[in-house]
Amino acid sequence: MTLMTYRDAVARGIAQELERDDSVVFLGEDIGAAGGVFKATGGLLGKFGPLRVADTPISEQAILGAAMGAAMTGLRPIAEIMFSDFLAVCWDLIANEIAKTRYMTNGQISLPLVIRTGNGGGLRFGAQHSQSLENWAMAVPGLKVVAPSTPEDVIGLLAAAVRDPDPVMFFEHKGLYSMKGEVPDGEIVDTLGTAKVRRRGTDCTILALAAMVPRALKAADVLAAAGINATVVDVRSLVPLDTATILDAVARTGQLFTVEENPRLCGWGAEIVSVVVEEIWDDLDGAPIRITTPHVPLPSSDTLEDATIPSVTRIVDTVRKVME
Amino acid sequence: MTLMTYRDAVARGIAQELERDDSVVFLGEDIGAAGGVFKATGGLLGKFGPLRVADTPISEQAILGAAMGAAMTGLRPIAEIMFSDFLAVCWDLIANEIAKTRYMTNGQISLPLVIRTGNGGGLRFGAQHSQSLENWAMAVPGLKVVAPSTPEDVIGLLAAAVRDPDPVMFFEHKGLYSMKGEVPDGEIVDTLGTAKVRRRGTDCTILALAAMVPRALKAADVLAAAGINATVVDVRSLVPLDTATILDAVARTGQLFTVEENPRLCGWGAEIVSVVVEEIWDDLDGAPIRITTPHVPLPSSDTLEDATIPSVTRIVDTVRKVME
Amino acid sequence: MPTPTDLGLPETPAFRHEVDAETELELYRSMERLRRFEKRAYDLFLQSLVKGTSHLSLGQEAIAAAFGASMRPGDWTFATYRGHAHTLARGVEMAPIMAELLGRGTGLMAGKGGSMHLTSVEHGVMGSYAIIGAHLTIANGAAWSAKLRGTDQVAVCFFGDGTTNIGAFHEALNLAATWKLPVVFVCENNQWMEYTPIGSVTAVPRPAADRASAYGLEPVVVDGNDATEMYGAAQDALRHARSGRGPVLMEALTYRHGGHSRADPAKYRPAEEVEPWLLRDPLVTYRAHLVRKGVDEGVLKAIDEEVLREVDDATESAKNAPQPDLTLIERDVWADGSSAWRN
Amino acid sequence: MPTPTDLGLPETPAFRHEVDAETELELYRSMERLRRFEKRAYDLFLQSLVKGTSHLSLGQEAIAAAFGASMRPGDWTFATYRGHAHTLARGVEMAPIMAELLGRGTGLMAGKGGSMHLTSVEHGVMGSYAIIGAHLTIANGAAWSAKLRGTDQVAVCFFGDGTTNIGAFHEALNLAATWKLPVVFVCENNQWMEYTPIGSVTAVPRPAADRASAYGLEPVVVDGNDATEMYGAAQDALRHARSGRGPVLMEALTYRHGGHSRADPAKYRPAEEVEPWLLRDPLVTYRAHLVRKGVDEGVLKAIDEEVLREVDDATESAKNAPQPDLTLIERDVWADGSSAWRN
Ligand SMILES: Cc1ncc(C[n+]2csc(CCOP(=O)(O)OP(=O)(O)O)c2C)c(N)n1
Ligand SMILES: Cc1ncc(C[n+]2csc(CCOP(=O)(O)OP(=O)(O)O)c2C)c(N)n1
Ligand SMILES: [Mg+2]
Ligand SMILES: [Mg+2]
Repeated sequence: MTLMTYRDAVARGIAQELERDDSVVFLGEDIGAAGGVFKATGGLLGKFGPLRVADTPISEQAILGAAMGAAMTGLRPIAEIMFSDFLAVCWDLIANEIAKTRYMTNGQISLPLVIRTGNGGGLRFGAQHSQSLENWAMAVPGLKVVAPSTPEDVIGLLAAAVRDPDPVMFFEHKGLYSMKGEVPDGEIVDTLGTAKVRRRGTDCTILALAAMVPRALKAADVLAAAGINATVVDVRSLVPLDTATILDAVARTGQLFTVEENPRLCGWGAEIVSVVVEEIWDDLDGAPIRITTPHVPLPSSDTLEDATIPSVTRIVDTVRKVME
Repeated sequence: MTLMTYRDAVARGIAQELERDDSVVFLGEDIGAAGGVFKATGGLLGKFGPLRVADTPISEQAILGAAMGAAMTGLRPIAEIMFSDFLAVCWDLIANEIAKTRYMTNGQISLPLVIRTGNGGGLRFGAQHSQSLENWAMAVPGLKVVAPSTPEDVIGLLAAAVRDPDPVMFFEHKGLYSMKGEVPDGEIVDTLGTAKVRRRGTDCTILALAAMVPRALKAADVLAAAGINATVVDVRSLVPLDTATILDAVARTGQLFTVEENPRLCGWGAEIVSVVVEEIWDDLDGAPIRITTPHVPLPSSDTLEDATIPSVTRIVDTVRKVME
Repeated sequence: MPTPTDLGLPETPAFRHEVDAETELELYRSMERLRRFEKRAYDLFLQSLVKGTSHLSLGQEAIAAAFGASMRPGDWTFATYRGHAHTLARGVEMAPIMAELLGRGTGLMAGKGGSMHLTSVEHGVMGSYAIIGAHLTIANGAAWSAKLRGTDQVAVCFFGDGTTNIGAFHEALNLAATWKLPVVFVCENNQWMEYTPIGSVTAVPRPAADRASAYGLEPVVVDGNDATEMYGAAQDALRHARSGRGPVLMEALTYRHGGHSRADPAKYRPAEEVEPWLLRDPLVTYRAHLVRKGVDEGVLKAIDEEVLREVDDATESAKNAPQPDLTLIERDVWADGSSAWRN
Repeated sequence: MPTPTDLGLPETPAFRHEVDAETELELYRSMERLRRFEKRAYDLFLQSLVKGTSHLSLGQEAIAAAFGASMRPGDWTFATYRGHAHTLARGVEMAPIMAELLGRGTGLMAGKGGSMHLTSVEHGVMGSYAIIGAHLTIANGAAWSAKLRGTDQVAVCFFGDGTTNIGAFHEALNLAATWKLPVVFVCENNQWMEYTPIGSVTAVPRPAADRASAYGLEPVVVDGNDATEMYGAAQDALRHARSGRGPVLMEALTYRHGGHSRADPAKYRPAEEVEPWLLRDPLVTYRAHLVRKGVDEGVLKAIDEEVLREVDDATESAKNAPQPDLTLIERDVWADGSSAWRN
């Protein structure tokens, strides 16, 4: 076991895969010589050289096009889009090309590639550098979507993503980069499409993703002190969605809360609520409740931002109000 | 009253606004001399001249940037993005710039502009020219989102959109362009943020949008013959969402169905289901059920496409199975 | 017959390589295949047998044929929605293409892609892309992979004049030049972006060639209606890219005989513009050229007949082909063959 | 002192207009304001009072100052995340800018935008944009509106060398040139795209000027560290755009004194590169120039002191300003002041 940051886990995860498989390559802006704007890719250029760790111009479409063309001709690229907000400048490549090509070609073309990106708020970067955009990807058929909440999951899910034969959108949370966690030594490989129950409780189930997971866990501790015992599920993977684990957890407690960093409309929580009510209506004790960022762009000031994204207090208060 | 196509209603709606207000301008690819690829903008160039009806290069980012910059300096642009699928190439302008600028500038900048686009499937155009992408827009705070289902609504909602002080995404359905309907003479101005009850029934409520509205209405006729009386609500506006009309309709019947042309995950139906269960849980007789395109890109062959998008038969069968 | 200069073509041919007799006939056959296939596709569109849409390369055949005849088996083609020609020119059979246009189960992609997305990985046709610009960046990726894997494969990417004005064009060219990728960008300047003359929306007269210097590249302008010239240009470009000297940006001047897509009669184009170009029909002029050079007309006729038979057979087989199996709808989103988004 | 040629600057100054004494002092004061303000902002960042991020123009001040002194009240500025300088140079007071950096309620946007989105419509600062490329297209829109409304306003759009490689750059330049829009595109070539030298990711040596011909424009290269030269260039460019002759694409060569953002020490840049540029500090050299021309040092000192007082006052006022009201969170998504997505 080693204690390491989420940030260092990214570099270790990428290194693990570059080491293992010669066909893995890594490209993006400032990722090589500079070690990445979040310092999450340091040392890789030195170790693997400029052919396999390639600094690019500010050309997000060209980056993803390069990844896609390489993936269909024998490589397994990992592309970095620095901030997830910039997915918007290359969304055509993602939503129209990468996601649809296997289907449109009746399976002739495989695209084993990973798009890593820094997602989420909390760093006072303002509305254009703080969005939680995993739902954009979830809404597009043909993309797998992952968002790890711990350093160990970063490595394991990244390895799974690189080894997966399909395109995977890998949302790293910027607010978690400096978070530390214990990580087993040696190779780590996890499984896509699996949620994790982080805490078991009998009274209600809280679903959370990425930076909302530690908040949900803290909230659960507070709630426990107030006599409310919550199950907390780390959703981890939006596509494929581990409905088995989710439905089981919700059915056991009868009450569902989602904690979503995204602005409300069309968040992953909405989708899960619609699945839950369709499939386990009779197991529900009451209406599923969503805790989300209000449907606004994110303000930049620290005071405002903290009051916008779901906080431990907001989670606790919402759950108590419903459960009591 | 005049019987006119949805296609002709577009041209009439744009002409009505260009005529009324000198600050309204219209730009896009092939919209002028050619009258638009869908022949929905014929005659406008001749009537209003090349300064107010501007043909552009294939530069969707430049088109929307021009619209945005013009909107903040005194004009009221209508921009056409030919197929909604191409929103992906200019998504940054929409999601990051147009949607967020008023908020980020604390209200200093207003963006009265409309982005019209041809949306939806059924024309055998394949996965890159057939998507129903209204949910992409719905998920972004700062965008109003409209999708008319009749020629009269095209004119009225387009007028409302042009006169609105905020950015409006206007989704025209390609499959409806040749559909005819009665349209009142003279100026038509509708209200954004309003749904319309197209049919009243007592047994269940079907929510539908754009091309799914006529299908839902046909399904309701079939269901009526089988003794199931459905209310059909034409959602029309996703943002603002007319929750008053929707919740009222669902509460009266106790059973909700959504008919969504989009692939399943994170569709507008999911959002509405989550609102409905949160707010009128006790009025529900059973789980809300979503009828959507499966979560796949659209195939191009007629046989395949017809079996992918929700059909009258699929709506009827689903409703009957639940209601009987 | 209009002179090249009348049409704004380069004054002196720059790519007159010797073409051997066998290749000449191959070029002729290829153009004939493209022409006959697409004329049939147009008829079938008018009969509502071809569904959706279709974009023909009638008049532009010399470009696809020249590259088809010049590329090696491992090389990659990246085409657009106007991709029948480029797909056929790499040797893909007509029957599965025709079946795809008709949306049948025997189609090249079993009816899942349609006319705008023809793909045959087996033949190096790595897809036809229907959203302007993206595939230039994707072609780069294949070229990058060739470079990293140390093969001498070349990616050839076809696109139109209108495409030079979209952002992805710029990003792709800059990256290709900076990374010295083995990719050939072929701009088929047919003078029109759908229904709008390219000159009215472009800041320079030569939409591709006048941008070459922005990427440190040489401008290359070719008479795209002259198969001999195009063949020479294709040879040179492929050699350049294959030898590690980086990308080529070629502008081939040509003209669409018909409309942009579907049944578009292209009435918006002035007759004075259309007629001289029709006179420089690449197939007619190449045939005349071969005859002038002494090729037996009987040989050419035999080719014509073979091609016609191929088109007829493809038509028959497509018409009689079954509709695609409905289970295909939920197949092949993922590499495991499924479309499951949940467990 | 390195010569211009040492730094790759144009050999002969091309924009040496006569600058009157008043303007000289205005330019000096403006540069001094930019410099002192940003040095303070940096200190406050290190003290964690400035939150989030901040991108300084230290070393690049002559460019913003020259345009600030040359633009008319109705003209529009479009800036980037590196936009403190351009906002100040249009005459916006320091206090609300500083308060915005500190996230306070008295901030220029009440804390809702932050350092990267400074906007003061009142002063013609139509926004600072933090995603590379977009604002070039938006500046076009303002220029288009001036043209349609028949005013003689000009839009000036600032951006960096790295920005020339993104698609939106290309689309914006082509449209501006085709439509002959009154817009001035100012590329501040500070040699670095964040942490990557621009030359390593760009196909041409001059990322902007070497692309001008791709849009039928004249290449314009300016010594961006020479305020006199920059002022002349700004005058010429604005005159050109205002007179209906279409856009200008200007490349101003300069250098970032500090890191890309936040506390970046910019250790990745070789000392041989940094040092000569530091010697050509635009503020220091301009001061020396004025003194050489006979301007009384006392006058300059008085300006320095006034500016320092302005910075101190702004700092105090920002530090003492209240946090923004939490009700702002759900305000002003819409023009009616609300954020309601439902009734
Ligand atoms: C991003 C995008 N914008 C617009 C279109 C619609 N469209 C399809 S073809 C075309 C014209 C393309 O012109 P050109 O590049 O010259 O190619 P040609 O069709 O002449 O071969 C347009 C505008 C598209 N497919 N993608
Ligand atoms: C689309 C996009 N990609 C990447 C970034 C991250 N980013 C911010 S500044 C920057 C470098 C910009 O370089 P340049 O244009 O030279 O401007 P400078 O910062 O040097 O002023 C990058 C890559 C971004 N903001 N937007
Ligand atoms: Mg063309
Ligand atoms: Mg720079």
